[in-house]
Amino acid sequence: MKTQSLMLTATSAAAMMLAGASAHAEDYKAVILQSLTGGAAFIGKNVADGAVLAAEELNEQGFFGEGNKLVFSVEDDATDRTQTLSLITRLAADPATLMVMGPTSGSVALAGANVANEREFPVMTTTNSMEVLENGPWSFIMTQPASITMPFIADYTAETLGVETCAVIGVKDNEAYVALQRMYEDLITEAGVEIVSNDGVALADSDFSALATKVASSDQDCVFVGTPAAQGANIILQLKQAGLDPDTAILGHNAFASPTFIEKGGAAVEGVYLIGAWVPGGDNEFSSAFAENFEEKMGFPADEWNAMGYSGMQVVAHAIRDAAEAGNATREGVRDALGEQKDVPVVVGTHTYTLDEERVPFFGMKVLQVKDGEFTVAPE
Amino acid sequence: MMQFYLAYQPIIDFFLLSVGFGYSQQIALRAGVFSIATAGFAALGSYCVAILATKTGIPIFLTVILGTALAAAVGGVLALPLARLRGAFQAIATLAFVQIILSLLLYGEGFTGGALGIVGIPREVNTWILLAVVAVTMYVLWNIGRSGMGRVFNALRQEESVASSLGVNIGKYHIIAFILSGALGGLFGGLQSLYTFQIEPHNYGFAFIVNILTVVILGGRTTLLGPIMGALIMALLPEIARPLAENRQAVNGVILILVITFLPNGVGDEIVFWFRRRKQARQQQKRASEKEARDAVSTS
Amino acid sequence: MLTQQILNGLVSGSVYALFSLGFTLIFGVQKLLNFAHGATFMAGAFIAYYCTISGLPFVMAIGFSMLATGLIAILIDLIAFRTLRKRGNAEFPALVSSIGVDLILVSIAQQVSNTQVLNFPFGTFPIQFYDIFGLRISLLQIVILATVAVLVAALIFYLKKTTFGRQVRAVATNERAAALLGVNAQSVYLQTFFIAGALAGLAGVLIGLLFNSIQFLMGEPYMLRAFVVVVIGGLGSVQGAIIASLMLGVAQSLTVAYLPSGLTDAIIFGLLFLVLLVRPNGLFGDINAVAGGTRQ
Amino acid sequence: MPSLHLDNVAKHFGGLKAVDEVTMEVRPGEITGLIGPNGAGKSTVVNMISGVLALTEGDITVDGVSLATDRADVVARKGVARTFQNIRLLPEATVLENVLIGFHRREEASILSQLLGLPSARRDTQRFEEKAWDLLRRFRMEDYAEYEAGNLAYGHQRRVEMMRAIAAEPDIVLLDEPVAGMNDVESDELATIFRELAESGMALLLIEHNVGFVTRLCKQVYVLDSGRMIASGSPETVTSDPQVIAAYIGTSGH
Repeated sequence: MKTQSLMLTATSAAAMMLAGASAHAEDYKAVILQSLTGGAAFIGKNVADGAVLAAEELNEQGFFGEGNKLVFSVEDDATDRTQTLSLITRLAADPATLMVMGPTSGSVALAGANVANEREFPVMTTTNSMEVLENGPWSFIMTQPASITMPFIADYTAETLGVETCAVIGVKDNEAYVALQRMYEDLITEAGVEIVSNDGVALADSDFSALATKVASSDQDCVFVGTPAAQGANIILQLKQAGLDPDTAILGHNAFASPTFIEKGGAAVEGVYLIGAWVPGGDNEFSSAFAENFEEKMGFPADEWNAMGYSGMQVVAHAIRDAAEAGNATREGVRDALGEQKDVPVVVGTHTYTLDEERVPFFGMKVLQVKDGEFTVAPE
Repeated sequence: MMQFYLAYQPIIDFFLLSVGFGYSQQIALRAGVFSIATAGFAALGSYCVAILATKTGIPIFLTVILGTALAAAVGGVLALPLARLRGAFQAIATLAFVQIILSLLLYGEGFTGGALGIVGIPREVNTWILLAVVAVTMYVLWNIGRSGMGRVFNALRQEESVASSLGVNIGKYHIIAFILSGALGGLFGGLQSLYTFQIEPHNYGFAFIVNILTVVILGGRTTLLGPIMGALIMALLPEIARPLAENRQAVNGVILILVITFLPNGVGDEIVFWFRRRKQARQQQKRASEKEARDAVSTS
Repeated sequence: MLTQQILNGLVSGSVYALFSLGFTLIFGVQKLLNFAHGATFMAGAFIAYYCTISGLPFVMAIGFSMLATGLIAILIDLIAFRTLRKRGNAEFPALVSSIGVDLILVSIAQQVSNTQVLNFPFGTFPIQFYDIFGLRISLLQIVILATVAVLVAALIFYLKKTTFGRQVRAVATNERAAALLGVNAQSVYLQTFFIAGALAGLAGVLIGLLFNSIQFLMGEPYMLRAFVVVVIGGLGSVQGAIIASLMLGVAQSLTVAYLPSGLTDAIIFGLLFLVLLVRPNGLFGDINAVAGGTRQ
Repeated sequence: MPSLHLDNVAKHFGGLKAVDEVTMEVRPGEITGLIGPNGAGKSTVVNMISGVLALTEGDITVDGVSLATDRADVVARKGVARTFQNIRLLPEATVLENVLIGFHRREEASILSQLLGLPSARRDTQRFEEKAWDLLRRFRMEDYAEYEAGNLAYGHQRRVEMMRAIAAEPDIVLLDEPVAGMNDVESDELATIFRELAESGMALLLIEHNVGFVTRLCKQVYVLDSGRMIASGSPETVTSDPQVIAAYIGTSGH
């Protein structure tokens, strides 16, 4: 297997050093706490799946040194804030647990961050909300905030495609999507694009006939659809069925970077532009190997969130190992190590993951386009 | 003990908040009002407190009072159109009320933060404050139970025509019930937002309605012990049944069906009724033996 | 665009009608709100989807799905309503237990689908568009309008002209009197639940097909819409439900098209409040929901 | 003490004249009887007086003050109490609680003092409880005070209804078939209580299917048949009226 041979070479030196440092086998305990059920399950479940695969692989490769391993368990907060609070409080009360990878996003992430800071317990939340960082030194975010990701697609809209008018369709009842959409609107307005209409749908909606007719019968150069993949594909399908001018550029953000998008949208999503940290199928040796291993294990191809979970676990593992190597495998040690991670090899973006001084993650984005039913890197 | 409190403190707090919302739901049902508006009241109270606490310098305790007053007032106004409705129509209309509140919260972005909600609410509430507020609430509800108002509520629930034949102005007491339900919903909604740092409309959706309804159905619709037992079971269940994590919703559903079918009064009410019956039996026994003694004296 | 939007609204509204008819039928006969109706609708879409992807011809998948949702509805009656009905005064308890059933069905669907949004494979139904008088209408929309029209007509005929219809109306008016006349109320209940379930199942399939989306939560918005429909139309009134469904469909299309989006729900539920204020029994309702000391 | 007047009262349901052109008077200190065969419209009359049904025509007054358009609770607060033909108790409440609710319109404590449990609210409850026990003893129901009303025997349930109706000392009491289903001993006991109530100055309207019971108690009897008043006067006059005899024989084939 490609991954493992690669990882072994990458880590064997470190592993040997570690073996010398620690005389006896160590267990490092961490918990993957995500929303496996409830409203954010479409993120949390996928992140957890990716993270579990990464943790298993790393243990198999002896990443933490001879005999050492990461002991991890997966917990579900059901996207319920009270359950998040109670789970993190309880996990914090167990001194052996070094950190939590999670919770997922939105109110559960913020609530989790708050308890974590109160109890001085490191958490790596999946969200990209800066408020989690502002909450205190113990809470981290795993995904890049909108201020880093959205310029990629906004610049592409305004400069590369050169559009002048745009219709925006977003989700009105999910804070993460609203934040991305707002950022996009601000950026393109700044770049001189006029927003001609702005509509919000609910996550549970599927009847877009009225909306599609409205947008299709008005005049604009581009339509931005800021929704989850399956829903976005469906909106685009209904837009096309309502007779949207085929020359109109359709754009979306990184939520579209999922095999689901192409599967649900079929021919209708041909030519759609999007940004993705994850190029499905992988775009270098490490990420292709991940794609292969993931599909083999799970039976379906990895999507953006699977890849994020996998990458996030790489960062977590590096931090824990760094802390252990520094002889400080404590919560404080892990927290400090987490904040200092630089150029960790990951399967997303430009393949390295770095946290800056403000602990904001950066790993890059790619503008993609659907071509012949596949994601390809969009023409510059 | 301290260790236990630290590990389980959020569960205890969650339990206390549920008890509060449970009483808001219960007071309506107790007066025969088929309302599920508690979610809407809670949303009003929590948003009022959150907005005032983050955007103005008003003292925190005052924001809670204002939130409570707002929800109570809205409850009173809501009662006016609902006074003419009964049963299923009341349930649907209150559900519509909750939907309207939620969509306005989503829509009024500049003011409510839309789907993002409001963040950075100061955390001013702890277990002891919650405990104190629940205790005061229980004292007031206890007074209601022993006063004419409680008797009227019982009458309205069981047989409305009897109440009106005795001079009870049904509309007036429905308004009182809605105001009380609104006040309690708003009060605990406000406390909740001072507890969780962040609120969003989603917190007061269908899941909230179902949870609070479950608390009251499971616990009982008439006694003070009802919501306490209901909230206790609801708080402990996810802890006990964590292995069933993915089935939690289904477990909730099964509980609702089983309890309403086989224990229609709820766990808490049944316990209270059992003690009450036992007391009655004792008193009757006592009276019977006294009578026997009297008879024995008079015949001798 | 206005006529196109009205057409969109009528198509959506006709599916609401299919959904709401079963709901209002159950209320008309039993005076109980079946909150699990939305989950039955969702189950219809799910069953047809899994039948289709396992190779069953689509028409058979629809038939099988309607049969299955009819049986699910009967099961709902047996589990959630039967015992409570016997005890009497079941209005509130039945609502609660049907919420319980709803939670269970949704939870099963969530696990079966792994929270993913599903859709019928491309080509399940031919995508064909016609331009008539400047209106863009798809073959699927035409088929849906026709199906709903035929089914509604058949249902009205069934209720008004057949023995079963008379029995249903007898039980709806007075169960005890109906029993004295030799009507088996139990069998009427089972039949109405079956019809209601099958209609909801079909509505689920059609919605899943029309909007390319099947997911475990799809019943919830339709359930809320059904409340609006049956209240405006009058709980228990078949004609009222149909008219109110079409009105709702059109009103919704028009609010999306011409008013600030995001307010649609507030407007629709606000409308419901207004109707209740003016006519507590709904626009076409004849049931006596009003009480409370006023002279009659 | 006020008296109750019905002046040319009518109730039509669509084309059906359930009650038509009924004029009668219920005087204080007396028991007035209203009899008639099943379906004669007796309960319709009670429901119109007590504010459940709207009048099609006519007027109902207490001492010249009309209550024809008042809601049921307003009628009750004006001093008109009633019992129900098909017994309506609070089934989950005890007998004592059922009687206590009868004192509703004598409540003095404000809502706020009830919420806060102030002394005035407690005094109300205390006062009512004492009076309720007096009533229980008078109706020989004190042993059943703690029973759930829904579990009582039929005759006892009737007594609870009556205690509840007279608890707040109304001026006028409408008794809708109070002795239906009781044996002779029980109805005699009640008859004594009715006489005492009348002697204390109340105006009692006794609605009965059973002619014998009414003629024994009442000074003035009205007879309804098919919604119309066919006779009125002393028990002797009424029972010898050929129209009344015909109505009873014609309709009661049992």
